Amino acid sequence: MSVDSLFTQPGLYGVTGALAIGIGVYGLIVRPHLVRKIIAVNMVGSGVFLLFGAVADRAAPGPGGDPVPHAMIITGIVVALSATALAATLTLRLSRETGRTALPPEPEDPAVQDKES
Amino acid sequence: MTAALDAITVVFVLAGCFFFLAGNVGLLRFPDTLTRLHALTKADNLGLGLVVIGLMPRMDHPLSALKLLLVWALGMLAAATVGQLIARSVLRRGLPIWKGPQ
Amino acid sequence: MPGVVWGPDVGSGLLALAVVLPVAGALLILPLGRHAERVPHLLFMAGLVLATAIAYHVWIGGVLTAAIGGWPAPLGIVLRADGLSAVMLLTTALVLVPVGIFAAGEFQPRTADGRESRAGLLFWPLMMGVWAGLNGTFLSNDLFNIYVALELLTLAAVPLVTLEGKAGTLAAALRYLLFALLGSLLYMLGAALLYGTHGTLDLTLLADRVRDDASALIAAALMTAGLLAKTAMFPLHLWLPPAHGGAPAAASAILSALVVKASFYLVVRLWFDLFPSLLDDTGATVLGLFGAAAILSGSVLALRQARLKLLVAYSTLAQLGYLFLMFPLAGGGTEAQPWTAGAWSGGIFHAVSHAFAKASLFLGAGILVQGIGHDRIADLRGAARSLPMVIAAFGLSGLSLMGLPPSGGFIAKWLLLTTAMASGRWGWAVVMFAGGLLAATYVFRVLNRAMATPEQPLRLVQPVHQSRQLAVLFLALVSVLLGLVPAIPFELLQIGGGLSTVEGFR
Amino acid sequence: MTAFPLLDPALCFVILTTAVLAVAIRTVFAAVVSFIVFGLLMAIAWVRLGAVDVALTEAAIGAGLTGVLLLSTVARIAKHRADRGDDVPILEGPEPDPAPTDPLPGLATQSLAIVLSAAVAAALVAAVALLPVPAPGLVAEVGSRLSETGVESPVTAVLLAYRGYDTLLEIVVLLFALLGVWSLTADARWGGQPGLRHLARPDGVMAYLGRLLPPIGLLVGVYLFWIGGYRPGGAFQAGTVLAAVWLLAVMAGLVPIPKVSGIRLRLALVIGPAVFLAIGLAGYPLHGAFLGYPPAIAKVLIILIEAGLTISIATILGLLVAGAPEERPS
Repeated sequence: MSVDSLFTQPGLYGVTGALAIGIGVYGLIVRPHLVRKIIAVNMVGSGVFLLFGAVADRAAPGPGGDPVPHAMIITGIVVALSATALAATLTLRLSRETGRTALPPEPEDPAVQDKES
Repeated sequence: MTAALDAITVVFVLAGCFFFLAGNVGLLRFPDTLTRLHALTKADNLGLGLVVIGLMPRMDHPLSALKLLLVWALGMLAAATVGQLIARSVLRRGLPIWKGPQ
Repeated sequence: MPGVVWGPDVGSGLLALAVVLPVAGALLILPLGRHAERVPHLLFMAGLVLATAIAYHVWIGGVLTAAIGGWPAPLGIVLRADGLSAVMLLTTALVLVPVGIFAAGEFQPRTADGRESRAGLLFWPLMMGVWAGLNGTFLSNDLFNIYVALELLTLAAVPLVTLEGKAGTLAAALRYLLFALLGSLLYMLGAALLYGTHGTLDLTLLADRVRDDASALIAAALMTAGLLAKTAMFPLHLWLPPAHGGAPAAASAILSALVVKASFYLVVRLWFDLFPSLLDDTGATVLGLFGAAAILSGSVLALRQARLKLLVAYSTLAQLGYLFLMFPLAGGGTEAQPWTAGAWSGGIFHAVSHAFAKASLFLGAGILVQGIGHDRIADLRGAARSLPMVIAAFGLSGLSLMGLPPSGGFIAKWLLLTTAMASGRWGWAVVMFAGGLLAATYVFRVLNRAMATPEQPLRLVQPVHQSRQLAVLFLALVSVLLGLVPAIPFELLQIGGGLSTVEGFR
Repeated sequence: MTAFPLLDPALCFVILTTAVLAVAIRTVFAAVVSFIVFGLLMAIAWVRLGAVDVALTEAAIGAGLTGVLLLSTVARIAKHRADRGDDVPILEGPEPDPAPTDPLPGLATQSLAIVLSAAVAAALVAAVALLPVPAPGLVAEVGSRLSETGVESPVTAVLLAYRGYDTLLEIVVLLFALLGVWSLTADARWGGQPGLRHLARPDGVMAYLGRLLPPIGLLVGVYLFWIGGYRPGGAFQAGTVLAAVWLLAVMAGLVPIPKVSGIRLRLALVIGPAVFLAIGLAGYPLHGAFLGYPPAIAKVLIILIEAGLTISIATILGLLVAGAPEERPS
């Protein structure tokens, strides 16, 4: 364990990524509005990518870096956008059909389900 | 030679930063949307232009310097258009407009 | 590299085709639009042939590997098929063919007035996407590539839930999507840490390099937590019943039978191949406790459901629980008493037999909805007389859920039980007995109603085509057949499995 | 880097501040704006980490397109609310969070969330500290075989040669996101046009911009696509720019948005993955493996793939922003 490594440039961005993930997880749990939840998931995603980018920078500091993680992060960003688009459209549809912009509380009551079919 | 170019860069970039700062102060302090727009677009366009001029001598190829100019031009175009659209929307919605100090 | 495919190693060349085929299918169906009617069925049949061919090559030649583009690991991505991959591939293909036949009665790309139908068209490329994601996951030997395959799986599976356009399914789909997304991000985070520690994401290379230390533990915990969310394992399970219970029957069958198994499959790969030392740890016990909680709570909730489709969905939660009992049961063995083998084989066998049983149950529930207009368990009287094949299939699949002979579920639970008892861990055995009893209660509750004689004969509101009923029966029969001839799948499963599978069935 | 020792800490601080804002700020609209700022700052962080390719992608897709999607979602939700008569338009009044119907989590959930997120963050910080020195990586391996790929940019070599299979699946993921969005169309509207309205008056500034910018945007897009073989850039960045130009032209009322049932549109959607797949299969006879490129023609093949991808990516991204069909087919 080397605490010193946290104070290098990649270490700093790695920690920033870690904290962004924490903030995102908190927002995902606590915020009911679905657009907020989508933002929170994207925040977690950005944190994951940043942490991965710090890993890439450690392998080859300076311009360039390790291109393998970079390519993966680019793929990850596009995948995150795909998921965001689907989630946003689902949210929109939910708001139009029900007027709600949040998920209902845990759907355990079968009667609720029965009404729907 | 390099020292002179460095001096140009430092002076212009710092000047550009000043206008960015001014624009943001205006955004925070001005009373209504239209005046804020005014502060933001004017100062940012000028700030961006000065930063671009400051960076141009540092490019290793004249073509790259031209690309920087293109960035400025596109930035101004975008700012002008968005400014127009926001201002129009302010008028259309009848949002409050500042009429001078009461 | 040239000549690899056309030479003696035909089997390796086939691996990439298992992903290419469904992707090409989706790309073909989309522009064909309403003219795409027959394409999916041809592809499903081709997929079955392909999966059989891959399994055959694994059977005769052992583990298959193929470096995509000729770039070997760690630079490139390697596809790898061992016995476990081959079994999962075959299971997927064997479930998809009857589900495709069943779905053809419901999803037609062309509407009655000759236009293109939204759900009728989109159902098929979405199925192809699920299929590509599954095959991609089962064959890939690269952790990041698996992440992309899992996302493909999610993005194709979620729209299936809402395909019928019912407002009630929107919230379920969103909850499913959010859980799945967070799950994949946690998984990817673990992968990033592994890359930072070992400089590769290739499973085979990693297996040599991973040490039993704190950084491996953090990576394993993150990846496992993410995959548990995607598998709908207790306590991250609440998204599953509304999503699986609300989707169209054919989609529910695929989601419950196959999609949740992909992330389970990965947990198995990680724990047995990458972090085997974790099996002796408290972590394995925690997974087992989650499994036990899932068995008991899922079964009790299934008992309380008024609708058949939801009962079946909650039963999925319970049955997924058994899968996670294999982790604590596999640990603590010695060379003289290899608990690992029995637990591993039992767990995998359960995943496979549950796939067939659950697909049959969901399709059967779909037929009931079509035939008698609802799936309220209380009003099922006379169903056995009107739709005998469906109720028979329900009974046969029920055997697997309860773990009664002769069924695949019996073999699986018997393996897990004997491992638990042989190693003297009675607690897990008690949970399994209790789960079996509860399953018997909810299965018989449905059968009892369906076999009862109604006051007036039940009239079908809509005729049910013979082929759809046969599809349901076929799946149920496979789940039983697995219990009658378990030796063949077991031998296949053991190929290339390393320490985990030795001494499996015998 | 040493000239401004505080630059990186300051940037990280601002990134985290915008992250907190995006979660904590009062209105949803403001949260979206905070998230966009967060994304742009992330792009700067990527430049600091020497990952210019990622910076371009983050700015264009992570902050730009995601931001547009979220903003239009918030605006359309507000429109639904206004149609129902239970709220005010979005730019003037805050979108309430929670809305009157949305339940807030209890104190127990909130404490759990704090504990959980803090634990995750702490474990990750520890994991970062535990990373080994010297750091392993694949820099040397990527460089040593670069000549066989025919491209000069290492990231492009990874994306389209070494790990081209990832990229193939990625474009398929993007396509399925669009199918998912389309699947949420009401049945009666299937086959119609997506719900992007053009808002421009024919002589307005928007229409003017819509006429002025497309040629420049087209040029930038093609440039980004071409430069990808040598330096940062490539199909995804180019596709994003082209999609933006297309949407601008649509919003300016210059070109109609196509119906989702059109055969030419469908072909544009699948051409990228189809070309990719076809070249991949040709790899069997040409180079003995799926996606194998013979070094002699590797560059041509990669350019072909990128060209197809650029078309499909631009089409898919544009349609993702446009949303599900809302106009009835005529």
